[in-house]
Amino acid sequence: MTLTGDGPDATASPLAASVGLADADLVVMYRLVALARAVDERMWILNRAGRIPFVISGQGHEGAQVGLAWALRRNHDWIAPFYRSIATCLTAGMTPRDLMLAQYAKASDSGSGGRQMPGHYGGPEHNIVSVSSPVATQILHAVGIALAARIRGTDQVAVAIMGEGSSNQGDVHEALNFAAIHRLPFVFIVENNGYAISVPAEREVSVKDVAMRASGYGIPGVVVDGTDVLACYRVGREAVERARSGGGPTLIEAKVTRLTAHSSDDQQTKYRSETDLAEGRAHDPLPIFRARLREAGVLTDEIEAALTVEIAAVVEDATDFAEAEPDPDPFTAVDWVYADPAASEPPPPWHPAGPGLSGGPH
Amino acid sequence: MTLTGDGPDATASPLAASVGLADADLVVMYRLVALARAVDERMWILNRAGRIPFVISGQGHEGAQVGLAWALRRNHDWIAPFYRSIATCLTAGMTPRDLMLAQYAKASDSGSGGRQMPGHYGGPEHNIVSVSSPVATQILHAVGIALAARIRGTDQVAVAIMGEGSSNQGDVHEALNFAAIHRLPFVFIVENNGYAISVPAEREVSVKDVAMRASGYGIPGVVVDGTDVLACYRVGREAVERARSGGGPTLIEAKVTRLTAHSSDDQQTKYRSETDLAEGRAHDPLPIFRARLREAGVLTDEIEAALTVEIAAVVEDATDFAEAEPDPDPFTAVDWVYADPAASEPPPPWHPAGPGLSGGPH
Amino acid sequence: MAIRTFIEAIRDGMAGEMRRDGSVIVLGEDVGRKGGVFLATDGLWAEFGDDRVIDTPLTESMIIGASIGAAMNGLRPIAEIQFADFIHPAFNQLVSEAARMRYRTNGVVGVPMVVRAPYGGGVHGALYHSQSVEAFFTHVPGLKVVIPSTPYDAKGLLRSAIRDEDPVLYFEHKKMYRSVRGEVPDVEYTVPLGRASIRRAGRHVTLVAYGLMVAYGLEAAERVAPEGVEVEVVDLRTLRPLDRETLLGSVRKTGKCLVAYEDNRFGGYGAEIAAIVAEEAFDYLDGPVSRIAGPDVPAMPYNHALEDWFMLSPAKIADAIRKLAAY
Amino acid sequence: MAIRTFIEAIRDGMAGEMRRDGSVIVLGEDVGRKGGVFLATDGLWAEFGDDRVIDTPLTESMIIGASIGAAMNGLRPIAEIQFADFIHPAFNQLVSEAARMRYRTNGVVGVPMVVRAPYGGGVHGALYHSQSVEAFFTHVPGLKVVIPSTPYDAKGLLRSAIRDEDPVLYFEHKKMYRSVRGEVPDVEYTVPLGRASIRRAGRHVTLVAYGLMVAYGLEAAERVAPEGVEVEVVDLRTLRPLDRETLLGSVRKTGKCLVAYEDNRFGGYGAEIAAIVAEEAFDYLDGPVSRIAGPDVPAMPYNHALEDWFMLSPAKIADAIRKLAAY
Ligand SMILES: Cc1ncc(C[n+]2csc(CCOP(=O)(O)OP(=O)(O)O)c2C)c(N)n1
Ligand SMILES: Cc1ncc(C[n+]2csc(CCOP(=O)(O)OP(=O)(O)O)c2C)c(N)n1
Ligand SMILES: [Mg+2]
Ligand SMILES: [Mg+2]
Repeated sequence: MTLTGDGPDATASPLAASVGLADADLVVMYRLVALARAVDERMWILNRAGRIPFVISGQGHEGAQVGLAWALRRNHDWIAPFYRSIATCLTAGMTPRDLMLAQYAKASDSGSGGRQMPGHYGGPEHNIVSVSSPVATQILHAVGIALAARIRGTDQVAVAIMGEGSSNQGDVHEALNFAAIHRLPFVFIVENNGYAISVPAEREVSVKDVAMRASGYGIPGVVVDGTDVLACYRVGREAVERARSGGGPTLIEAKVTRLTAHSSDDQQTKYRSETDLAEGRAHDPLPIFRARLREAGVLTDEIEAALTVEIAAVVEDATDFAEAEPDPDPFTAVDWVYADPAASEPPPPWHPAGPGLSGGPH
Repeated sequence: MTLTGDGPDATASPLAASVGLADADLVVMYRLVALARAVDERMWILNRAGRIPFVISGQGHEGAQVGLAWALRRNHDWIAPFYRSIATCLTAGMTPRDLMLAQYAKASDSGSGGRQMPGHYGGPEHNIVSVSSPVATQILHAVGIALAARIRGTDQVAVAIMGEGSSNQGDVHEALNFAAIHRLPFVFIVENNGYAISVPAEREVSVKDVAMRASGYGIPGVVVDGTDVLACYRVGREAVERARSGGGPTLIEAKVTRLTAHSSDDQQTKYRSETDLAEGRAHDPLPIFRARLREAGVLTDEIEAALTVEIAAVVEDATDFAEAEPDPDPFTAVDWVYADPAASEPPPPWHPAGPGLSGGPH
Repeated sequence: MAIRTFIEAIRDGMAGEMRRDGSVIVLGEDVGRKGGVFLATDGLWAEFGDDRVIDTPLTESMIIGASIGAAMNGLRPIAEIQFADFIHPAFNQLVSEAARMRYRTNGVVGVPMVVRAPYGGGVHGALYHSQSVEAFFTHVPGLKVVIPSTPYDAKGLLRSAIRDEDPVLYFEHKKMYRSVRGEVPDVEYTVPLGRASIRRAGRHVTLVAYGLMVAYGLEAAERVAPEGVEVEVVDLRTLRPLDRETLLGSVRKTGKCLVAYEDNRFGGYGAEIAAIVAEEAFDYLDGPVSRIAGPDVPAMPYNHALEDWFMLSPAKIADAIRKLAAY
Repeated sequence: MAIRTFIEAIRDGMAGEMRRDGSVIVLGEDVGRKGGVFLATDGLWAEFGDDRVIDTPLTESMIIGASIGAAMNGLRPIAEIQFADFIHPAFNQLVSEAARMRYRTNGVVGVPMVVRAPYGGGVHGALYHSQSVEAFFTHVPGLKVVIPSTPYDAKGLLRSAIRDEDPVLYFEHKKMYRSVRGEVPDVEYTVPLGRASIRRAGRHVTLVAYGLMVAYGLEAAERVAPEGVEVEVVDLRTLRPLDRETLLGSVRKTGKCLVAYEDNRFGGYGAEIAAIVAEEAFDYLDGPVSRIAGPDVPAMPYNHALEDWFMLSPAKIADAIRKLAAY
């Protein structure tokens, strides 16, 4: 996903050069982190204002998400993300408008047409697999995608992403075993934020690092600091290259922090101490990445000012746009049970029986 | 389960002493291996003779089974075995008659009253959990048993046993994670015979040793040679002691060989080479254990002769006994859907409606 | 008598049984310090401690499988599945193991355990937090299935379920947790499994329902009453074992039967009720056994317009009653 | 026209589609070198190689989950579940994922895949190798369910299932694999999904069946024919989508309907058929919609005496026909 090339974009500070990128890449990456945060914060405001009934957030995860996703080939490689993957989805090509349409569940939401809950993104045109709620199922989809990529020779890599709590599900074991046996072009990313809702890591994962489980499958396991965006990129790139070149899967664990409650339905002060929360805030990737880029001279006052304005405008635009879009027509709810509308059962009695309205797309 | 005590039974050769047992223990252990084999061979004969429609066998696994189970407290600790656990069940207290009743599925089969398929043993009075067919489910039962033991303070250890193929099921991941978090008194035994029916280990387990997976849960993982009965005992004892004393679970992988086809429905020559089969036969635990005990002077011509006669008689007795027992009354098939017969649905029309015959135990 | 919400009654039922019987434990995701995502177990961890209120990892098959084992070794686990939609990873443990343990041991080994799970829609839960899953389990001999419709029953049925010797799935409509209140005695009482309750007597149409649909059905009955249609509302309460007598007795009286359920219509639990009535009350029927149920789309969509379309309502049920009454 | 066994027809169907379409793959336990425990895939590995015939680890959720992923990325997987009883670990992937992918993406992403599994009893398979599991899946919108009853249909329906754009569960009664033979054209043909077939015409009673029960039903029809009872046997072939027209057309003609299924009666697939008939053919009914089905015990016990008790038979079905005909 690198922008590196000829021309002015190719300028590379020592920091950028250390990971083989140009300064311009770093600015785009920073923008993605900041943009994801801004979209996310707006979601909470909209929730509090009663505009959207539910928010689930990526705040604290964005650095890892941008760094890791930067290693992928956009619209070519596959991503099976989870409900915190806002920055991942933006990096992979979704726009704030896409995200806000999903948040508002409007008819033009390209992921699900307003059928899915907020946070359940999907971007078919970017090879982003539609998120479902039962956790961890997506790892098997990604493995199957990788299998098809290998059989069909498409040179694609498939990535699955989830939290550390979800990584204890049986599907993860079955997926890693199969992917490792067949050395599939697959990368498993665990964003470890130390909690599964209220349950702290020591009560939900039996080891300190989920990455310790990799060796049990005969694949490399790497722990990376999720506040270090460039370290995430480096680790992601290695894994993606290994996958693409036939070296098999990698398990990457990014240590991140959950800056918000689990979701808008949760009250995290009930189970997290003030110290714990403060510790979390100290690991906010946004200010850390920002400081790093400023230190390296990549981020200047000028660039920052421009980004701030641009991001505010983009978020505003996305919100206004999504807000103004129409809700889905309720009678479209019968559509797409099957590809063939005739395969559907008859609609319920309260459904109009006009042409195109019973049991199929219209 | 040791017999060690005062009197003549306490005599210990250097071999026996090396594992803290008496010679008499070793003879009993040898008898169990040989008895399991003899019962097993009889099962195949009965199958070929058309007396029992199905056999699934423990041949090649018996050494590991006896050695490992010898470390348990009989009728106190719990075992959740699998369909090859003939020697395990004998060691834990079941008799050849019990096994043959199960094989013939007779009414007096104490495990299931003839309801279960051959090989699906159960011995409630010995804390042997009834075997079901879907593999690996029993690991969670054993973990739950261990949890109850810990909460109730019963000082019991729970063991789950399965093949290496089954160890890839999701339930195994979830079980080990939970058992490790709570340091439950639990031991997981994998009898690795290199095949899941026709699929060789390298296509079904992504690592050479299943024991390599233990570290991913923060528990010890041990590989032991399943032909070395006393090594199995030593490893089992350590794990059981660790479990009982609060040290948490252990994963033990015993390398064994499958001397027969997967079951009487399988033809293993279709997928195993003659070399592979010969290699398997070279790892038969029975002659290996026998030679070891003879070398150590524990097994003498006299003892062997006596055992041969006794075992032949016991197998004969078990077969005759089971063969002569009655089949279950078909109308008992409605019993025990629930503890309360009134909770059952009405029986089908072909079921007699007399008292005691509709929907409940009689 | 105190007025309690539906969820308070459930919580009281658990707490009461835990006080009465030291072998009762609670386990599930977030059931401890947080008290459950709906707060059904709020306060239990503080009262009963780590050993009896266990925050599990996010692994449903483990929650059910370990409960089976614990039940075999002397405990009476109450397993919470955070949302009924997430019971599916535990399907094998429930269907192959919990349901068959007594049968496969010829009566010797039982599995006394309760699985609680919030089900149902109309709460902006979307495709994966709205599902009705009862039909998957009412089909399985060896399992019992309870769905209460009042706080009184919620507590009394839960206590019976906990004391039962067999696995009981206990589904709670999440929309009722705080919106439904009712009188709940402070004394210890139980409501037996396997007995339906006639919530409203009527001569013209029998409406069979459970869970939230009982309230909707009663409201629908109110709506059609001024039109001269007298509806008898049968609240099944226990879906398995089914109280055939009450069901058939009512239909034999009214001659008309409408089954209302929120789940997808095709192959839903109401199909069995309709089939039983059609076969066993045939001679009494003055109209077709009818069903009003959730549409046959894979799950409840999120957007409120779509969700409203999916959900049954008193108005939709009233329409179905009118149609049947007019037959 | 060649005479083929049921299992040969299935094998031919797979091989034919694999030759026609390079995106069709087969995966499952022992499907490769061994050719499957029933030999349904025998020879495929030799012809199509490691990439297209994959021996998987013993992990059903993975088999289904990876098939979903592979289907999303351009393949058409045929997943074999070794016994239908072992599909339960994959329940979540089937119900939450395969069935809902198209719906949750508003039509954009489909999952064209087939899940084959041997089901049914009467083969000494005991509690865990005899199960009928169709009711769990026919209830799930988004899934299609096929159960063939003849070699001709087995091949033709399988080809249609493989070409279908949505997930199709294809259940094969294992007792029929070698005992049933029939004519199967060598030319390429398909049998469309969603169309029932009238296997025998009759005026007095409609017998609705699928899978092995079609053969038993035809035999039962033979038995009662000399008594003057003319039975019309409707073979559903596809359980979902259901061919309502053929079903209701027959019942409207005969006025009597008996549904036969091997699965446990309570909440089985036949309940839905009975409910539909009871509601939609009410005015035509001359007798109660009746069901003859497996007993409501958790599973088929092993001992032959118990198994015989459990299994339906032509004689048991004939008795049920007589009872209904005499109504
Ligand atoms: C199978 C399943 N069980 C339960 C839930 C409810 N649930 C949603 S998110 C979550 C916690 C996830 O924790 P983790 O995987 O660590 O991700 P995080 O939310 O911390 O990023 C739970 C229990 C679910 N979505 N799916
Ligand atoms: C869930 C499930 N899937 C498939 C099967 C069919 N099956 C029975 S045994 C077996 C192979 C088991 O291999 P392994 O665990 O290595 O044990 P082994 O038989 O080699 O001792 C299979 C696939 C089953 N019993 N359960
Ligand atoms: Mg987490
Ligand atoms: Mg093996």
